[in-house]
Formats: sequence, C-alpha cells, structure tokens
Amino acid sequence: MKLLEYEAKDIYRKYGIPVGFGFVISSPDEIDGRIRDFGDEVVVKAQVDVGGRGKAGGVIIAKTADVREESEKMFAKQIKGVPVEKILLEEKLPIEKEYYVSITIDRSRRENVIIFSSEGGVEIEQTARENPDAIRKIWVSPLLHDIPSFMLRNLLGDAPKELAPVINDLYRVFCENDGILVEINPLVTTSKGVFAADGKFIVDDNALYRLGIEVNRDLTERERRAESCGFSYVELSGQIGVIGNGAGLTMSTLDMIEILGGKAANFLDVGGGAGEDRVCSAVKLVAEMPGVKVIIVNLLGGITRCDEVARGIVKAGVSQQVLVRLAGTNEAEGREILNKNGYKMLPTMDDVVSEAVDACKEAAL
Amino acid sequence: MKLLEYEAKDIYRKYGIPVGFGFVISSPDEIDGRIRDFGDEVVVKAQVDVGGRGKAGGVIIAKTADVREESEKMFAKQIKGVPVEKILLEEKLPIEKEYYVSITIDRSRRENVIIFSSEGGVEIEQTARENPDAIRKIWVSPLLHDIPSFMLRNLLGDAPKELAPVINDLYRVFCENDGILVEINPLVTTSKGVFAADGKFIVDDNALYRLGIEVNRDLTERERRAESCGFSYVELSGQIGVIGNGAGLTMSTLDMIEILGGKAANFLDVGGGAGEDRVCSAVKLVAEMPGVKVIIVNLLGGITRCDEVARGIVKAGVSQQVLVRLAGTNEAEGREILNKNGYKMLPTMDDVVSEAVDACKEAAL
Amino acid sequence: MIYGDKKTKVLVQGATGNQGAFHINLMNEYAREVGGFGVVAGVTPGKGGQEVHGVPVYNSVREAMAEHDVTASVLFVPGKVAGDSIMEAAYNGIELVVAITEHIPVHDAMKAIAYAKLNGCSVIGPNCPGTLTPGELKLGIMPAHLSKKGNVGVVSRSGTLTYEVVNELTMKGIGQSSVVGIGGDPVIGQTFVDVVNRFADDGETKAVVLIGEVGGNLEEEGAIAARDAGLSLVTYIAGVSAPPEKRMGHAGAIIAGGEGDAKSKIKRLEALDVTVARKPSDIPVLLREIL
Amino acid sequence: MIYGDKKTKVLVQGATGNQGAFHINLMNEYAREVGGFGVVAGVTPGKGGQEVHGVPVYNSVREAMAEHDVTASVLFVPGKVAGDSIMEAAYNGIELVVAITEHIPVHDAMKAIAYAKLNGCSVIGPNCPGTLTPGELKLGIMPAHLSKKGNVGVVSRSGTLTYEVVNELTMKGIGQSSVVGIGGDPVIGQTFVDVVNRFADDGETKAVVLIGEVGGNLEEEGAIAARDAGLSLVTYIAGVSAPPEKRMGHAGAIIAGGEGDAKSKIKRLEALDVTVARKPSDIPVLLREIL
Repeated sequence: MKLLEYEAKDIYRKYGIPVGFGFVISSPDEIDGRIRDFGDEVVVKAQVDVGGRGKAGGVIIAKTADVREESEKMFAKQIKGVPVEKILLEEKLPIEKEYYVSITIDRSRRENVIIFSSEGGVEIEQTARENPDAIRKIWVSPLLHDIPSFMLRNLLGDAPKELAPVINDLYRVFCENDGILVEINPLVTTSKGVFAADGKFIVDDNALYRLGIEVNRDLTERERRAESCGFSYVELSGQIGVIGNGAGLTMSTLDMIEILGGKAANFLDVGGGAGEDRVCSAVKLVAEMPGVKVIIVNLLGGITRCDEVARGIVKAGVSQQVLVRLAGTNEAEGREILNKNGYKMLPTMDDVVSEAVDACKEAAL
Repeated sequence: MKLLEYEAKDIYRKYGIPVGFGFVISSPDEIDGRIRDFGDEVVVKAQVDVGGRGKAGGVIIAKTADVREESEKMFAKQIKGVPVEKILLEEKLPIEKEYYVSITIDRSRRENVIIFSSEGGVEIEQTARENPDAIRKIWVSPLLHDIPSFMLRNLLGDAPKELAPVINDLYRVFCENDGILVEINPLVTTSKGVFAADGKFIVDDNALYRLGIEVNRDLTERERRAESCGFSYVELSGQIGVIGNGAGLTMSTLDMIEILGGKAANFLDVGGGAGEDRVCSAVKLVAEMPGVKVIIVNLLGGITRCDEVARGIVKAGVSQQVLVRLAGTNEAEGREILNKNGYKMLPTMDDVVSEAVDACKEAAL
Repeated sequence: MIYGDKKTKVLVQGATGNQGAFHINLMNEYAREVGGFGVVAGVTPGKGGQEVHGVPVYNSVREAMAEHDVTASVLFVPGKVAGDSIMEAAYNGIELVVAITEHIPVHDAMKAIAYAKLNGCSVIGPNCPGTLTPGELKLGIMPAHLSKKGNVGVVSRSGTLTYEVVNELTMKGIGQSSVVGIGGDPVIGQTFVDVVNRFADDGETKAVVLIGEVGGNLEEEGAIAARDAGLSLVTYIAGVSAPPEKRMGHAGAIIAGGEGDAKSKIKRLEALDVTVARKPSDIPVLLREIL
Repeated sequence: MIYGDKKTKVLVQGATGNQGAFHINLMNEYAREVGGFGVVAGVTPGKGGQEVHGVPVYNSVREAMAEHDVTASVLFVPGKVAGDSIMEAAYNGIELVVAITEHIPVHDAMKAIAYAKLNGCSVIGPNCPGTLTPGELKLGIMPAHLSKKGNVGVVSRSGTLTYEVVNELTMKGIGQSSVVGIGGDPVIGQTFVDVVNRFADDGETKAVVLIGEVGGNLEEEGAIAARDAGLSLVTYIAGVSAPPEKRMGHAGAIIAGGEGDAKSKIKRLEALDVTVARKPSDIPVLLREIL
C-alpha cells in the first residue's frame, strides 16, 4: 500500500531524518495561527497518490501571506483526476543541491538494494537513460541492521559524507516498517543541513497489521470485498469474467482468452479448497461487474471437490452464461449437478476458453 | 574491562530494562533530601568489583531512616580488601521469584550465547552442579539484531513470558555496547513487573574507545604503562623477567621456566617489529619489578633486526643479568654488540631458559 | 531423488491446524503407498503431547528433534510466524524447509531465508505447493495422483498451473522425475537456478519444464542454468495479458517499474534459443519434439 | 596448495600504511622467487592512484576488482575498520581474507566472519600471521626463509611461536606442506578444524603439527578432525604456566570461568591418544617417531 507524502515523512521524522518544518491540513481553517515559522514562502503540496504531481499543479510555492488563499485553490483542484483531500504545508528549504535515494528489494539477490543518484529531482528512469553514470547501487543483506561503512562510501562516491547517516536512517525505516519501496527525491543539501524534501513509501500488504493499518487504501471497494473473502482479485475491462484456483492457472486462463481474441473482465483466484459458499460468492462478485457477458470457472486440484463447486455455481444463479472446467474429486457428480441445472462443463482449459470467446463474439454480432 | 553495578545499570536503563529506583553516592552527604521515594527500606550496595560481595558485607538492607548512618558504616568498610568509594542506594523490590540470565560469546560457535536459569540469586556454576536442568542456553547469530521468538520460547520454558522482552533488551545491550559478559543475577519478578536486581557487565578492551572509556581500570599502573608502550604485559610473582615477541612464544618461554623449576616474574610481549627504543623500554619496565633477578629476552622473527634489539638492551643498562636469544636479520652484528657490552647471547630458547633458571638457583644459594 | 527420498523423515510445523492436519494425512498416505517414512513428527507451540493422524506433536522443533531424526520440514503455520518457524527449523539443523504458508511479510521471508542459508538450510517457498518426487517423497500439498514417474523435471512458480501441466504430461504418457513448486512470492528460497541444478545432478532428469510468470527475472537465470547444465528445456510464462503494477494473485506476480512483463521475458528466453510454449497444452507436444 | 598457489592474485587492504607497504614488498619478493603473481593491487580509501612498491592502489575493493582478478585479500587496516574491510572484501566476491590486524573489537570480528560466510568467503584471523605454502604462496607476514617445502602441515594460534617451530622443523630437515596461523583472538574465522580439513584434502600433507594455547577448546576439536581424517598429529599447547583470568598477550589466550587452561587441554588431548610435546624443541623429535 502506498503512503502519502506526509505519512511517509511522519515515519522519516521518527527515525531522525530531517524533513523540514511543516504540517498537514484537511481544510484551510486548520492553517489559522500556525503559519509563524514558515518565513516568506511556503510550499503547498497536494497529498494525492499521483505520479508527476508537481507538473500537474499539485505543488506550488506561495507567499506566506497568501497561503490560505492558495490552499483554498488547491483544495478545489483535481490533480490528474484525483480530488485533493489533504495538503502538506512546508517551509521552503534553501536548497543547494538535489540527490536521489531509494531502497527496494532485489528479488534475484534476495537483498535490499539502495539506489543513489547525484541527480535528484528528476525521475530515476530518466537519469538511467540520460546519465547512467550518476546512478550507484549497493545491495544490503537483510541480516544487516545497518549499512556497512564501505557500502556507504561506494554509494556516495563524491557526494557529501553528511548524506550517509540519512541514508542509513532511511534503510532502517525501510527494514523496520516493512517497506517495498522507499524513496526520497529530492534529498537535498542546504545551508541548514540535509533534508528529505519529498517522501514516498510503499509498504508490504502482508504486513499492514504490524504497521497498524487496517484498510488497504490501494484497493477499490470491490477489490476490498474480494480480499475479505480471501480472493485475489484484479479488475480489468473485458467481457469474460474469470474465476480460477491458483494465481498461475488463473493468469494462464486470462492469457488464453487474449490469445484467442477475447478480453477478460477480471482476475479472480478463489484460493485453495474452494467450497460451495466461496464459489458462490466468487461467481456473484464477478457477475456484478458491468460488462460481463460470460463467466469462466476453471478449477483444478486435488483438494477441490467438484460437487461442491457445482453446487456453488448453481446457488449463485447469475444471469450470465457460466462455462465450467473442473477436475478433481467427485468429477462425475459435479458434471451431473451442472448439466441438470443447465450449465455446461467442458473437459479442458482450451475448450472452456475457446467456447467463452466464441460466445462473446456471437453476443457482439 | 569490568563495569561496576551502577554503571551497568545506567546502560540497562537506557535500553529500557527496569532497574528500580535508586542513585549512586560518593559520600553520605549526597543522600540529603533524596530519600523520599524509597519507602520503608533501602538496599545499600557497595560498588566494588569483588565476587561474593553480598556475603562479604557489601550489601545490606537498611531502614530508610538509618540510611545515612548505614552508608557511613559502609564507606568505612573494605570489602575483601577493596575500599568502598561509591555506594548504590536502591529501593527494596517486592521480589516474587528470582531468575538468572547472562550473555557471553561462544568462541567455538562464534555466536552470542544466552544462558538462562530459573534459579536466580545463586552463582550459575552452583546451579550447573546442583540442578543442571534449571539451565537453558540458546545461541544467537551476531547478524541477528533481535532474538527470534522461538529462541526466547526455548530459553524461558515455563518461566513467565514477561521476561522475554527484558532478555531481548539485554541482548541489545550486549551487542551494541561491545559486551564480553553481561549478567543479571537475580532477574526478579515482582508485583510491579520485572526488574534487574543486580547488574554485571564486562566490556571488550578493544572497543573501549567506542564506549567513551579512556582508562582501563582493570589494569595496574605498570600494566597501563606497558599498554601505552604497546606491550602485552602481565605481572606474576617469580624472579625471572621475560620479554618475548609474540604471545605464544612468550607464553612458551614462561612454560619452559616452570618446567625447569623456575618462576617467571612477568609476561611481556613487545609485539612485532621491536626496535631499539621499544626493547629498551621493555627491559627497563621488567627490571623495575621487585624481585626480578635475571631477565630473558627471547626474540625471533623475520622483521626483527638483531642489531637494534642488542642496542636497546645495552641502552637500558639495567643492573640485572640479561640473557638473550635472538634470531632474525643481522644476527652476527647483534651478537657482537651484546658480547662487547658483556651480555650473553644464546642460540636456542631451551638454552636461554635453562641458563636463566640456573642463574636464579645459584642466586638463591 | 532431488530434495529427498523414501528415507527422508519429515516434520510438519503447524501440525494441529486444519491445513496441517489435512496434509499430514495426505503426505502419509503417499508415504505408505511408496513405502517411505513420511511425516514422523509435528510441532505446534503449546500443543505438545497431542497426536495428529497418529503423528506425535511437540511444543518446539528442539523437542521434536530430540526424539526424531528428521531432515526436512513442511510449514503450515500462519504468515505472521512463518519467518520465525523457518529460522527455528534452520537453527535446529533441519536441512530443508518447505514453506507452504502464504502472506509472509517479505522482510520476514528475506531474513529467514538468509538465516537459513547461514545455517546450511535450504528453503523451498514460501507460498508454494512443495515438491513431489514420484515413487519417493511428497513434501507439501501437490495432488500426487496426477503425477507419474519419469524423466522430465517440472519446476514452477505456480501451484494449480503446475498440476495442470503435470496432468497434461501424465495424460500424454510423459512421466516426471520430480515436480517442484518454488512459490509465488517476490522473495523465495530455492530459485529456478537452484532447482535446475538439482535436476542436473539427480541422475534421472533428461528435460526440464520451467513454468514462470510475470515479475522478476528468475526465469531467464533458470534457463541459462539449464543450458549450462546441458538439459533440454521447455518453458511457459503465464501473464502475457497481465496489466502493469497489478498484483496477479501471487505477491510476486507484478510487473513493477516497467520490469518483469511476460512478453519481454519470452523475448529474452527466445533470444537464448529456449522453446517457449504459448499455452499449457502445447508443453507435451514441444517436449516430444526435443526429447 | 591449501589456501592458494602461484596463480593466486592477491589484494592488500590497508596498502599504504607502514605495515601494509612493508609486507606488500616481502610478499612480492616471495612471489618473484617462486614465480607467482603475488600482490597485484592495494586498497586504501582516499589514496587511489598511488603506487606501493609498484603495486597500484585503489580507493575501494570494488575499484580494484574492476581492474584485477584477485581471489584473496590480506588485511593491514587498523582494528577499528577491520570488520568493515572484511565485509567489503566478502561483498566484492573475494574468497579468502587473511586478517593480520589485531585489536579488532570482538563483536566486529564475529559479525564480519558471519557476513563473510554468508557470502562464501573464508576468513583467516584476525590477529594472525597468515599462511605460507612453501614454493607457492605467502599470504601475510610469516618469514618465508625459515620454511622449507615438505609434507608436514603446521597450524597455530600463534605467530612467532609458529616461526620457532617451523625453524626447528626446517633445521631438522622436516619440510612443511603449508603453515597456517589462525590467529590469537577469541573469535577467529578458520579454526583448527577447518585448516586440518584443508590439510586432509591438499594431497601433500602426511602429518600435522597443531600449536595451541590457553583459552577456548578449538584444539580438541582440531585434534578430533585430524583423527577422523586419518592424519598423524603432534600438538603443543602454550600456557601451562598461565594464571587464570589473565590475558596472556593474545585476546583469546585467557582461562575464563575455569575453562581453557593448558593442563586440562593437554589431558583431553592425551585422552584422544594425541601426542603432546612438552616444549617446542620436542616437536621434530616426536614427529620423526610417528612419520
């Protein structure tokens, strides 16, 4: 789950990373009486999860005297279609130079990887294209609680040594708060020291409970409902609803739809041991999606009981056509239940997908 | 270097280990106006580095009203010959049960080893003899910043779970402060929670600089002087002074003295690349020790220049007989310098030791 | 024999939960069928002294190890404690941990896998179906009846998709030397490379089926290892239709930062002259061609 | 060949200090004598671009590795930074670090050795003279002229005492396969066991001289390893006269908590039927008897 800038900075601050004076507001009224410490100018930043926020008008520098007015304007905006619900007001830092630092997980090496660039303030992908030599990386074993000195030396190169402790603090933020990605861009040097001028933090969805986060804001309402059922669910834009068990099998079903010229409406992995009720909920959830014309249920496995699955499909009783491919225990009974209720059970994945794609094409004619 | 109880507890406190209310005094006057929070009774503890301090009268429980008087008495005492310079006054804890915990380094496994016993308040060696089943051990990799939960479960067995966080905090004390041995005996449960009722902490002499300790109090004045010269030096009680290069060679020289019936006065390893001045200082230092009748200089190695060593011995010009065994560069020149100045150079370690032992025996006749 | 054989004695951590108990029974059914030891002990803290399908349960791995000579452990504990359980197995000298558990926080997995390595312990998974060596040993939850003894090694990041492929192979008369599900999480212990190297050493495997998906670049590394070991290879990559930045079921199946999409994976595999199947049902056909 | 041979290319970390520069020269003198590569690069942060006795110096191991194909490193850096330097070598793929440095904080040594292990790197030392394989390779500070090629392996916790023994052996016509000083610190990387196992595998060593001292119990473990490997063994333990709780020069040479004194070590070795020499000069005599 992505944290907003001010949330990331709250964590940075706890770890001693300087973030500059500032506070977050939910309405212009909250500014009253709190603007003393800003100096002449204030940075007004919309707290929206949007890439390229600055260019989209989500960050402006206002005269301190105008901050209320500018905040009101900002609250009225939508940044790339996202309404502004919170604004972070921050002191304007006397920036000398901008750097980039991020930490993520290197799946292949199974270590934390720290990426540093002496060219901050631009996206790292752009630096990678235009000036790859400005980028340095080090890999830190998950068993290390601190970054060894030699790594920090290698990472920083000629950049000021005073950045080192901030990067080490950020490493602790990352490791101790279940980070998937943490980024400071720009990390700035000023006459007052080093500051994190921006803050990005994506946390591990599997560890939200440890971070005291109850609701995963990255999910749509329907995705959240799917999650509470224990489904893995992704919304797409086609007409063929897909229910599978196992991520790989479900993905593969989606791929075959595409190969045969169809378009999937969603990805839904019901998980292991799908019983009557789970299958019923899954079918209903997918049927609810606008535009779904036909639904594929593709379940395979040792544990899955085909009769239960069949009963779940029948129980859901959705209006769309449901094409079923089942393999497991009690296959014959399952087929009987489905046939009796007017559902079609097909022997292979190839069959069920090709029939679904054909059905959609027919419907479109 | 060993820390005193109050110093150990100062560190414990920083890591959140509850140590009970108390303070340290250097004179009874420092008590004035500070005894409010003690309740009826106060524990008066002499801060001396002495085993079996309690039995030797170094720990008493006083009525709070009498604390000044009892402190005066304590300051007047010597505990096993050690004068009392500081006293720790502490609240008396309502102890329910006593446990033992210590952490040290397992040289063979190269890991931290944590020792826990459900029988606190007695020495662990005694528990090991009398009730070995009460003792549990776990080994923690130096790369682990915290003790894994399963280890704490294994360690505690049936002991209260509330001890676990305290043991983890103690592990951090140990790792982050260069511990060689840290011990809480007893670690107590009370109606107010868990407390470290005593505190022992030996720190790594090689890391004193990191702990802000400038003087190693464990050394005698002469040992400290030797250390400042870069020598490894141990005082013993015999009549043969020993100077060697390398710990093993010097130890071996001491052993041969013992085998041949002599007694060494000291162990002094001058270290690598012994030049004129270092050798001179070493010879003088050893000659200063009371009771030294003869001095062995046993130096061997590729880097050592025998002429320099010879000049150092001559320069020291001590009154005792100095018997020399040298092997290295410029051996012939070294021999010439020594012979010319009335010193004897012998070809082997066996020879030099046997001659020294004989010389002592003669002197004793 | 790749990760064990009939003689392997198995521990189950998280033995008393529904999943644990259910699969202890299935693993031991298979063990009886092939004449192996199977699961000889279980661990659930606080449940020591109980039995699950005749298997004694202990409070800790240490207690279980004191009574049984196990070398492999299968994990069914909840995600929150799975990292700790992997470390417990490794600390006690277990050589192989098969972590079925899903939803392990990735930092826990990373630490536990590194700690296991330090202690000479290999981890399969987490979030994996485990491994099956037909006629020898089942470690985990793979449906054994789909499989048939033979000389094709199957290694996969997926669960049911693996069963699909194994089923296709068996139906076409192609047996398997071993089937290994390495898991769908972003950080896993045994990778394609490790498994391919075990296939190269097992003396049974003639060809390898490698089933990958979007996210990361482990497939390419595995393909190179197979080539270097002289093993024939057919691959399949799930997720050609997966949109970027969406997690496709598996925590590890995500195209992030423009990296790890299926099409470029397939392109890189083909550049290595590796056969890539378009759909699972093509795999047996392609395999016949190269065998 | 035990830790390397003529073809081993060596890095020196802490190349520009007195000790580093001095021993780069001596190591390379030896390398020239035997026709080996010797020290090909040095590292001192901030001193990149300099040369020491003709050897180029770099700012970091990474920079040195980019130019040179080194597999072993010898450390002359100060104790305060030695742990970091070991880790730097291991991180950059160096297989063997010989840490001459003394006064490394023991926690630094412990962490660095564990990290090195995780990265597949072996550490000899710290606080050691290094290793010498006569006619092949010198890594460290041992005086090479005392040594002579042969088939007795010498392994020791000491420095000069080792030279003493090697000198005695050479003078009595007994050559050495390799001489390894494992270091006098309480926590060291390669132990007697590791070195004995290397001797068992090197195809040169017929008998082993094991020189121990007070503190710890590594000698007994090494003796058992030698017995298990079928190597003849003569041991010597320094410190029979050492008082308890006093550190005899080496940080590791301390009889602590009633454990590790020489007399009980000797007793345990003799209980294993191991020959124990009373003094260094007895070693060649005892060796002749068993060879």
